[in-house]
Amino acid sequence: MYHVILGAGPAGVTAAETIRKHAPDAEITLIGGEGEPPYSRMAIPYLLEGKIGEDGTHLRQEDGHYETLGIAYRHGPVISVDTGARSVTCADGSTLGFDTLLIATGATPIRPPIEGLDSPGVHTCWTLEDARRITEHAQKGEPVVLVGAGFIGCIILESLAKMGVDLTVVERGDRMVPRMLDETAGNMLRHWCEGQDVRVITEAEVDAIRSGDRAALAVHLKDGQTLPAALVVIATGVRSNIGFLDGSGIETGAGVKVDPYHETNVPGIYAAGDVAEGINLSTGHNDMLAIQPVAVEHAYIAALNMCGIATEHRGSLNMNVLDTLGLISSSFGTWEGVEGGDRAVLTDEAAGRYIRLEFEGDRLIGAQTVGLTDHVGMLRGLIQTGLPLGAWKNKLIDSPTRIAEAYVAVMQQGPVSGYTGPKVALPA
Amino acid sequence: MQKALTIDPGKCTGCKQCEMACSYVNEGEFNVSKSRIRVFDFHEEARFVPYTCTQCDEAWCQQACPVNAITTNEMGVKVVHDNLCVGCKVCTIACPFGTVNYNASTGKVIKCDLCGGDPACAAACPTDAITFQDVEQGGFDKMRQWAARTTAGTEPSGPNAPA
Amino acid sequence: MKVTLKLFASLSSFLPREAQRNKVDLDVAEGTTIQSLLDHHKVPREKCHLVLVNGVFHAPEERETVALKDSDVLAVWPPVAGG
Amino acid sequence: MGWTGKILRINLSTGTIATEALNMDWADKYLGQRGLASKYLVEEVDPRADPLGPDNKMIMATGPLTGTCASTGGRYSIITKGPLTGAIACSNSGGYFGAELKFAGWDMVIFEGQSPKPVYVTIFDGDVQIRDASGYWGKTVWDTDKGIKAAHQDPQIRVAAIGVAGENEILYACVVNDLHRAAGRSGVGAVMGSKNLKAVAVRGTGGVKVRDFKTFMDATNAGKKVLKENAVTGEGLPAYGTQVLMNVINETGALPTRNGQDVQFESANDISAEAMATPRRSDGKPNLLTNQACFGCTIACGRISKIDETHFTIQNKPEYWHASGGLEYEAAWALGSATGINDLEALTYVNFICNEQAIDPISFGATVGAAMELYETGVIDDAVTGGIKLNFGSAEALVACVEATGKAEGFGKELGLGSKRLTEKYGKPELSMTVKGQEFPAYDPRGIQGMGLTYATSNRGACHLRSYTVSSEILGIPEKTDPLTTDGKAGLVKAFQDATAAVDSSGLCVFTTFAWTLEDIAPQVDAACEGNWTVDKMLEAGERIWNMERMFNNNAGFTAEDDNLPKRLLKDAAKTGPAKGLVAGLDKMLPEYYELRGWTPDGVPTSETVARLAL
Repeated sequence: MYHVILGAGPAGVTAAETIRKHAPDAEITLIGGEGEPPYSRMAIPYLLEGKIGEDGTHLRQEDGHYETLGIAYRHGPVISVDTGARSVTCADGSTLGFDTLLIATGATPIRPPIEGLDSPGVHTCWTLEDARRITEHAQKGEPVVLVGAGFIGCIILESLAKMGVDLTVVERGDRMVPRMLDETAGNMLRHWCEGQDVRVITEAEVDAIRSGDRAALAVHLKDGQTLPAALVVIATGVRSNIGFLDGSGIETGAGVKVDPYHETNVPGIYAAGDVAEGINLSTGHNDMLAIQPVAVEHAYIAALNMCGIATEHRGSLNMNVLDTLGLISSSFGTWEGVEGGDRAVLTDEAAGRYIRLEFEGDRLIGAQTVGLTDHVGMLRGLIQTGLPLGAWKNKLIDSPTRIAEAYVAVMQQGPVSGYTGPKVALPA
Repeated sequence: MQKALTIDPGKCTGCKQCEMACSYVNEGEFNVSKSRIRVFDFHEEARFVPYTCTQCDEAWCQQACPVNAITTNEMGVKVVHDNLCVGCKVCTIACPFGTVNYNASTGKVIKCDLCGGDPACAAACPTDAITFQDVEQGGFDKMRQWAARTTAGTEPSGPNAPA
Repeated sequence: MKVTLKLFASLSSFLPREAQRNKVDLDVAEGTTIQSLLDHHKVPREKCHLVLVNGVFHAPEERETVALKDSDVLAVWPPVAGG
Repeated sequence: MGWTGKILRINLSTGTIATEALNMDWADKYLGQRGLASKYLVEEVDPRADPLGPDNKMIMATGPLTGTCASTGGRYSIITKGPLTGAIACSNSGGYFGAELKFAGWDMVIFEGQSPKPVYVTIFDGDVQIRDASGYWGKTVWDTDKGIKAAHQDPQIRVAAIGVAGENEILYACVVNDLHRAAGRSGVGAVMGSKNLKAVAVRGTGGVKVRDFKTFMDATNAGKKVLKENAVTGEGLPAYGTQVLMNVINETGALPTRNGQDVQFESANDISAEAMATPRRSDGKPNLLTNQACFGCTIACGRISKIDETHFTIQNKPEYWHASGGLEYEAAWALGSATGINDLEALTYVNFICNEQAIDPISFGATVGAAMELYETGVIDDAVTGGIKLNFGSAEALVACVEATGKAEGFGKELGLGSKRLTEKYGKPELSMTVKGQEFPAYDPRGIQGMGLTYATSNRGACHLRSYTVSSEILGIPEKTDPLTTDGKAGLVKAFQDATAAVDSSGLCVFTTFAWTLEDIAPQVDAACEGNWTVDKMLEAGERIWNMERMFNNNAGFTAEDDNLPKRLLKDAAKTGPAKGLVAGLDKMLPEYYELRGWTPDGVPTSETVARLAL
């Protein structure tokens, strides 16, 4: 079998490795789009702040990792797919045939319709190349405007702040990370940032970026404000890389449409990661969940099916974790809750703590936290397993901080109760 | 032959010697708040439950790490490499067992690494509630079943699913 | 003659079936010593830590020689303590 | 190292919180916990101060081994001038509170003055605050514990609190931490109540370091091995707990029964460890569910019990249909044998209430025993008891008493005086089984002669934990002595007193000494902290501590006349058992004891003794 994988991000690499594990003799080619070794976009913020070098962003660290596994790695990008001939064509004109194909081409930043977006000093923050340019421009003390305070924006915010620039964030929504956190938590983040001299402007849109007098650039907002900027970073969301599939016959929406086996409408062609509309566990519907753990899950499922091991995906959980200048927040699943569900809330802004749990019946369906770092993955465990909480639900409504106890209790053999017997045998 | 931690809550007395041994080995002091193993106390049910990483076969934390900072060693143990960990915390939310925690004082994540093959918690446990056993022995299967339960809702979607 | 045997804590499993609440009344031959009675009931010697006859302690070296008398109460414990 | 080197001083009158360095010169002489905190108390509190007045202080103190991995290294003590006795008081407790205080970064906390209104104190690492407790005043320990954890949204907070009994200055109110571990004796909870201090809540996330980790790990591992291999600490205590003594002491003829009228209780086996482990007729389940360890303890003698849900005490109270701290020997004796009650489930319920309301079950049960004798002899009647039929053997009466005492209502207030004041009030002081105003515990000195001298000379009033000669006289640890003779007991008592004072100052539990000697303990202490702690130095510190406590009491007005026992024990011979015909031979032991101590015949340390111990 010849397996071709388009995209060398986490999904592509995981798929290649998984295929190798289950199909020792298969031929595997992994095609990257950027002329870099397979790397992780998630590591870019840490590259910017100097925590790691470019090597540190690489998805696999061992020398010759792909060669050792017999995975051919080559550069693309692929510009078209011929489903009839079962081949792909790369930008250099070369073509490759395949038995199975995985589309894991990820996403690219959305470029909002703003005048002056192509000016020098305006960058997205998505690729290693972007990171190199930002590092050039982001000088200590210089004014920097970050457009977008979504999840990715907030991660970049952390690095820019650590780089010591004079930072202003402009967000269209009414709070920071509106798609990840509610108003209370979003505003906690905002106050926290403001306390650390990061200016946060919400409910604001950029009208134009022109050359400025106080700095190289001036960012004009629709409300009339003007912000000086030596550098403007755009982080207003991403969209799937599906353009090259136009006319291929592979069905797409916002992303590539897949069935529960992560196969597209074309047999033998699969999709995974940010480019694929996989099943959202919380809704049961297909959805774009552009996060690394989901990309890896997709890839795993797709790869098994590509090897002929029929494996159905029951859904991925949307979740995020964010460190905003030391204030750590996370959200899971249906964090906004559902009608008729119950809620447990703890708000202690002074202590930088917030926990909001959402229940449907006596099952946890969503959660948000600020300031919680111990055992936080248990929230995923409870939501994903859907185990009934029983009496623990009300205990959590009283004290949401008892989440770890609740988890251990319900994960044990049934409810934790009853006679366990002395540690040393007693005569009857 | 691989060995694994086997936990029998029925034998635990809640003494916290495991937490102290763990923090001593890993942090150089007695500090139960930084232990990788934690004993949960269900007072009204007269039950104590030691809890730590089960070293999943194909671990969620490892798969979620964007920089390959968590690897599996020859004993099947998932080890965090501090030199590679950037502190992104994705593993902390990815692990459905909640056994990877962020340590703000180092900016890295911490998890049980079986102390390099000689787990201090098991050595310190006075009642054999925590033992380090060959994987063939029964306790390990029980642990695995317990672990599998966490993936029940998504089986076999996760990397932890039986292949 | 009649004596009472009381075995407590983990030793209670060595009491004959008819015993109730750690205690049994026995008919024994004159001259039965502490040790011979305990041996008869297979109470392990090393577990017989606290050996009282009518509440009075008998050291290990006396147990072979001290004969029980009619209506004596022999009570035995393994190593235990409290506070 | 071992110590954090920092203490907290909280003045509740002024609301000020100060931190200061631990006095390391004193630590070198008094080690920690009982010894060191007593030194602070002796230096800072007038021995004639009113125990319940603003001039008394209450110190919560840890030892150098508290919060380390030494087995049982989780103890703390409360040191104050005790209201039940007027003597120096030191009550030691386990659970997790002490270690948490150390993890928060503090060796001890000194509470001074009196708050004008109810408060509780939170110690969250370095963040220390005095907070309004009006919402907790009137609540039980259990509700307060739950409330504070919820209010601060941290289930890992450890709480030490008083109940209504302490608020109302019931003289034997105790302080309960971790729901069922108590700084139990001498009324330290009344002192806390007098300060309007409802609770102390602690959360610590720091670490504890020791002087030499490698040596320390070797020494503590060696110690744990000894505990594990010893049949008492390795098997007996975890399986049966202290309650195994019920039948032992009864057979020995030293089980004080019905206010000390008898030395054997015909129903002892009904309330024993063996009974706790036997499935009940009613529901087929045993009273005992499991054993529990305190922080760091590799013995785990604690009992966790669940009461039969159909029992009359809780059949309509589902809030008690769960497990909690079960009967220890002293509680089972005081609530059962001293009152002639054989209902194990009722005793467990009363023990729950004692924990929930923070009442010392020893003093409470013994006081009820005295009140029962007053009632049966017609000295008091239903008009006094508020209708409680206070007959020996009545579980219903005991339950009514504990509920009234916990709430400090009606006859409960009189019971709260303790047996000395209660019997004096009704003109029968000879019916009080107390020394220096404190009820004696579960060993009758007529059957265990050394305990007579122990009670008489204990610096905190009658107490078994100041020199547990039962260990030698009954259990043969470290070697068997004859319980019926007074010969050699003066030396035995002195040796136990000094060694125990040292152990109580280390952060360890005295129960380790069923297996450990100071030869096992000194290396652990020495590796933990500065001071070159040898066996000799520990014994010297123990003797110094004992004499310091004695001098405080002498200055408080105690004299040799107070080193006495109730007349009943001195005049009325035991009726049954091996001690039949015997009385407590205190007069034969006391002069020898004074001499061995280096005290005058009036019980005052001589100037040579004071100089020798550098007091």
